[in-house]
Amino acid sequence: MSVEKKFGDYGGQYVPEALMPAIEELTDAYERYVLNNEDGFMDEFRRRIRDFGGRPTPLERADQLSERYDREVYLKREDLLHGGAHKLNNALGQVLLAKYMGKERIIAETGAGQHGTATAMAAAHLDLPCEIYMGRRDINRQRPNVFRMRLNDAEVTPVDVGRGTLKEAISETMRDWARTVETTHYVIGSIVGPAPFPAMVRDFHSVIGEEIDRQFRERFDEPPGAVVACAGGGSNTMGTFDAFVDGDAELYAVEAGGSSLTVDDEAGVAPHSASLSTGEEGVLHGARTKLLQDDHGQILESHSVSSGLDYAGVGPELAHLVDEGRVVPTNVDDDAALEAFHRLSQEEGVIPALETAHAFGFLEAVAGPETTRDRELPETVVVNVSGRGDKDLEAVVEETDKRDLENAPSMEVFDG
Amino acid sequence: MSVEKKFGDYGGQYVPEALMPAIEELTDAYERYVLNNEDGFMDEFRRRIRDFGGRPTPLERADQLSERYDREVYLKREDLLHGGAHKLNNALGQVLLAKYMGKERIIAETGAGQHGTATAMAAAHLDLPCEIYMGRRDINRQRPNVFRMRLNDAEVTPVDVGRGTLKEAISETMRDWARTVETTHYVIGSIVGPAPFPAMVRDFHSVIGEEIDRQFRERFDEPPGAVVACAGGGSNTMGTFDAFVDGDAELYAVEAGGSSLTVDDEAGVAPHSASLSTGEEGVLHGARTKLLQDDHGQILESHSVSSGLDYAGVGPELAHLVDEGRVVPTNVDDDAALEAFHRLSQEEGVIPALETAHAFGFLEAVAGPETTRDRELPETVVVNVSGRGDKDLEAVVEETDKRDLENAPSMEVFDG
Amino acid sequence: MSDAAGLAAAFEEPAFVPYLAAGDPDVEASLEYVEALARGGADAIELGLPFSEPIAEGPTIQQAVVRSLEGGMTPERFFEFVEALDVDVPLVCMTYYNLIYQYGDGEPVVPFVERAAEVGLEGFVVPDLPAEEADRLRAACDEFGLDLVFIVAPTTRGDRLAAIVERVSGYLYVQARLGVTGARSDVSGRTAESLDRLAEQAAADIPKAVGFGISSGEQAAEVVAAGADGVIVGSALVDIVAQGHADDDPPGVVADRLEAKARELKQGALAGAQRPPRPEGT
Amino acid sequence: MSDAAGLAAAFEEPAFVPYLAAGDPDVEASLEYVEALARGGADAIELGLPFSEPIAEGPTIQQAVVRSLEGGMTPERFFEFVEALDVDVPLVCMTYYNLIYQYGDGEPVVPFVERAAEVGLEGFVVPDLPAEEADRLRAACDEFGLDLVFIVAPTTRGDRLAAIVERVSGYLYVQARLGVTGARSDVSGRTAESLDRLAEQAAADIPKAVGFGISSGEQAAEVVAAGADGVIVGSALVDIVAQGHADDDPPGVVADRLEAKARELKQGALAGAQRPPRPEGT
Ligand SMILES: Cc1ncc(COP(=O)(O)O)c(C=O)c1O
Ligand SMILES: Cc1ncc(COP(=O)(O)O)c(C=O)c1O
Repeated sequence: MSVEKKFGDYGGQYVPEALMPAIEELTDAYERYVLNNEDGFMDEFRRRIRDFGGRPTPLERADQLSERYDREVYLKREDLLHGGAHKLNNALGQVLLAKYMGKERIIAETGAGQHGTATAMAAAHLDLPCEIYMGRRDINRQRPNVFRMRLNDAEVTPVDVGRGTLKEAISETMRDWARTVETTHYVIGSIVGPAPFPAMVRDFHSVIGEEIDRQFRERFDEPPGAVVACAGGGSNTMGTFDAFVDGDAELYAVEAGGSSLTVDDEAGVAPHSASLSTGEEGVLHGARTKLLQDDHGQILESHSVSSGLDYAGVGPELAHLVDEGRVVPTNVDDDAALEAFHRLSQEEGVIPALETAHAFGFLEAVAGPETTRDRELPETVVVNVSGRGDKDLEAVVEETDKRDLENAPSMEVFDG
Repeated sequence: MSVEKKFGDYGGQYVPEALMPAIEELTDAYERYVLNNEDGFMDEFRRRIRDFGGRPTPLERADQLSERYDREVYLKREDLLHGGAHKLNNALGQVLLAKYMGKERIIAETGAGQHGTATAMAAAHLDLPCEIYMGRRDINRQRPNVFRMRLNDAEVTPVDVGRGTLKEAISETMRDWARTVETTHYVIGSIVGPAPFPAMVRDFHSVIGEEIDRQFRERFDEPPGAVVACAGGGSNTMGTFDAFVDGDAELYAVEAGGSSLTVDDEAGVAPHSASLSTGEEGVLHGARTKLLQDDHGQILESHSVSSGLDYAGVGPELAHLVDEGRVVPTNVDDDAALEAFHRLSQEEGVIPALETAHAFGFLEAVAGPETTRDRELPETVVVNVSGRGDKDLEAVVEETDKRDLENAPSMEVFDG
Repeated sequence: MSDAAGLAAAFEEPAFVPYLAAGDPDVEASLEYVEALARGGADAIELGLPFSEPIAEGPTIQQAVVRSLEGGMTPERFFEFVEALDVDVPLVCMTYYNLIYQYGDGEPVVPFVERAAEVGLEGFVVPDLPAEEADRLRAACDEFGLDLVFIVAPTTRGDRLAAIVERVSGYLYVQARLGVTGARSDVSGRTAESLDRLAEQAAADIPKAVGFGISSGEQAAEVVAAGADGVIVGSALVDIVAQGHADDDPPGVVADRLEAKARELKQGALAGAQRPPRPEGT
Repeated sequence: MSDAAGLAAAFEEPAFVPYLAAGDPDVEASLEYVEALARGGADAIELGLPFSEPIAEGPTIQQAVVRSLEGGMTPERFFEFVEALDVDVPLVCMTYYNLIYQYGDGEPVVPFVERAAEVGLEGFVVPDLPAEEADRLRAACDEFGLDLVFIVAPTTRGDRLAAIVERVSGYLYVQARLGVTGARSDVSGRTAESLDRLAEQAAADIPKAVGFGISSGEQAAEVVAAGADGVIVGSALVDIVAQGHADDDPPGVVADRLEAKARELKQGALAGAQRPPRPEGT
């Protein structure tokens, strides 16, 4: 196997020259260890993601949803992975790779803290020092995740520039890397960034789809009709889709439709994060991909009720697969995502991450009792439950409170 | 197999007469469905605890701890079970049993909220209405768990009597049950209460030890030398031990030593929860067992930094096994538990529940660099990681702040 | 069924059996209250020895238990309380099994029963002690000539009922409804059902006192008309104590209210006996 | 290596190449500041066209970018800014690839280069465009006669260096240290190392300007003495703009400070050329 640097015209390596040697070194390590299992790297990775991470995760029939949507709905339970999201697949893979490469230090950016906590856990597990960059604003919004990173002995470095969110944290991490590339590995948190990150991150996550394929065939003797995953950067998405790209399953990538799809060009603000469905080609954070940008090419501020989807770019491979017509991009707005969050929690006893809830919002939109779309979904559908919702409880309660949702539980119990 | 109602002199059914018919009905159902797999009950339970719960959970070698303690230390990762603790094994088993029994409603008590959230998840999953009793004080201390129960569509009913904690919630749930036994099943949260609960709850959890036995033998071709678990009521404890009781492995039950083992008889307060190591025989919540009580037989208020261990009683089977010399009771104080919490988080990348941390505190005490005990632990040790620490983050930060612990990370990052 | 006859004698006419937690809200007032009930016509009195985990009680009695414990009540003080009482009706100790079990040294249970006999108690009700676990206590009661009352629930049938009937003495405490103690304004249809069921059992010749939720003379009358040999009233009386305590009323005033309430209930019980018997099977 | 000669001409004597973000903190002041640098002795000027994600910049220039964007800077206004400037040294546009790529209609990249040529810019530095991705921009630059400057990092070696040298024109931007832009008080030992390495390559005959962290005349002198053909200074100048903005100083005063600083740096560069060459291999 050789390293994929581009996906059609997307991808590439648009980074400062100072990073290029590190990226070449990484490309080489990726090829040797990941693609060719040199020194048994992949064996060790598979062992650790099993014993430390908890793989395989189950494929569960969703009884109530199957009834509601009158088709077989299955849940891929990545929410049960250690740390509570698919993120660990990649974080553990990259930290282990850094160790094989002889790196002495790990850095990563984080927005909501999911990738940061996964990286901190992996670094603690593999005994490497770790520093996580996180916007000041995010730090104050995501206390529990900051606690978790600190408890795993990771430094958490506040980023005070700009709005103090993910975009700034990514830029700051790249700056650290530009300074320290020789001893440090930068663990990127999705299938974004310069090659070889998009392909490598996908490869660490592709175990998701491989398991689905095996688990589904054990029951049905054929692959699922449709596979659905939410998409921010797109790592859970490609991890879920990869095993099916060469087959016939319909692949749906569900983005955050936010509060509206209408961009405020003047303010530089997109009230959504649907770069795959509405964005245009451009270059961001090291790769050519689909972006939310204004007419001049400045990156728009994206928005979503779910911070893990709140990103103006998307993985170049997904952009390519959308152009090819292989992946169907779609999106679900904040309200529908919250309703889907409550539905899954109440009907299946699985409290999903808000990111994940978008995937279920799509199901409701195309197959629910009040569907407005005339897409006919196949008889069997697998939805990736990319993470659990524990991190989102306060946000969900707050956002639910602001709205008049059909199925919101009251939180009156606290009033006494 | 027949139903175990007593364990030596312990156990029995000390409950109001109004509950006895329900308890007899339950005993019958336990025997038919659980012990004799009638209607394929156990097959369905095993399938659901696999697909919904995420079994089997891994048995992981703890690399850094193995080095620190100079022996093979393995972690049984119950923290990866859906909901974040072993609790679901029992909650799912009992809710499913209630369904087989034709019950229409589920009730349960909860202290810290772990059993309540597990029960709420299971009830949502199996589509049964559910009401959870919880002390007012606990409700206000455990917001996230209350959110989770409400999100799973469980009613959460505040208990305002007394101190508003677990003890009062148990009594209140028994009162509800006394009123509604005909249609309602009471899901007790540990191996306590009247027969058949202690045996039945153990049976639902015994999959923990069965998996350990199989997983350990796959590596070593023999059973572990010692098995360690924390003990509150003792459900994770007996779930872990059950497969080993008839063998030679040393079995250590680690209780909460709290701030001191000295009881304040005047105030009716035990500053610990070590009923197995220090309690005396008596009758509480339906069973004869070891208790924390004053000279008159009044139950003491127990204390522990970990709310899940904070209970004045303990499972009758454990009391019996301790009297028989088969299980070694021991305890670890709040400080040592907190230090163990930080150690596991930092060295293994696993943030344990505070309850679980006690089990690791024992390891440090008997095998750590500054061990003060002269017990010689066997060469191979399995510790049950009964739950994850996400629920404890705020408490740990607060309790750590009050103390001068050796290995506490600073939380300064918030100060900016 | 034991042959101890002490308590059964209280049921010669339709009986009124009140309950109060001993020492609620303090020992002195509580003595006065119990004596007021006797004056009001009680045929026997159930005295609660408070346990820290009263799982069979509703909120009213729970709070009484808390007040009494906070006032320093202990088993020994309870016995002294009984000794200090100036009443001439039989007294029953209502408590939970752990207190009986832990009392004194030597063979468990026996010291408690011995001391109870010494202070003149006539029997026990132990809500968390099912018949199956009661042999030790039954034996001690026999040894010291005390009665052991059991509660029969609306759901108690067949073998269970037989086990109870076999061990009971004094009277059967017939629980009027499912649930826990607490005053309610209606009397459950299940009472009649239970009494019918009991009538069919060997239990025919032991007095049956109905309790749980009775709070008025009218209810007492209904219950007796339905075939009960007496009524047990707890929460409705404890409510009076609680209210007086909350309002800081002088104990004498509260005692008068209790006496008046006792009179109403006793009259109700007597009046019930005059009503036509229920038609079969309702 | 392209044969466009425009920028290379600026390095006839040890050159001083300042950087400012165009439009920082507003267009009018910024015009004045750039002209002040020219007066102070700049041999060429790098003008930043701000991009919203300046991943190669340190905090100083990041903040400048934010100020300029908040002032409404756009690519078109940037070109107008260049047209409005009254300076006679060559101007280089420093920006990120996405802005070049998105500009105008039709074949990407070409419209931007064409317009740049039209307003008189002499070349580009694009920090996120590695040589491997640069062919399209290189071709457009050739078409319109502009230079394309590449950055060489301390870590750039072998094939990568060859790929850069093959495509560069104007000058090589030699990055003095790892990391991002920002003024520092020492000059890295790596500068000398890099210059040696470059000297060994085919890069011998293209001017080498050293940047990243230079903030004083003395540093400029050291760098030139170490073999550089010029110095690039950004953050130290942007600091002056930022300070003036924060203190609300009149633009004229700030412009004077910039001119003075420029003079110091230019003098340093010239002085460096007088120093004895470094001993081999240090
Ligand atoms: C649970 C969960 N799902 C999805 C995402 C989105 O990331 P990606 O699109 O890379 O899977 C995140 C990011 O934080 C996440 O936490
Ligand atoms: C994680 C965890 N471990 C242990 C316990 C103690 O319960 P048990 O002793 O029944 O296992 C609890 C109770 O809440 C718990 O949440």
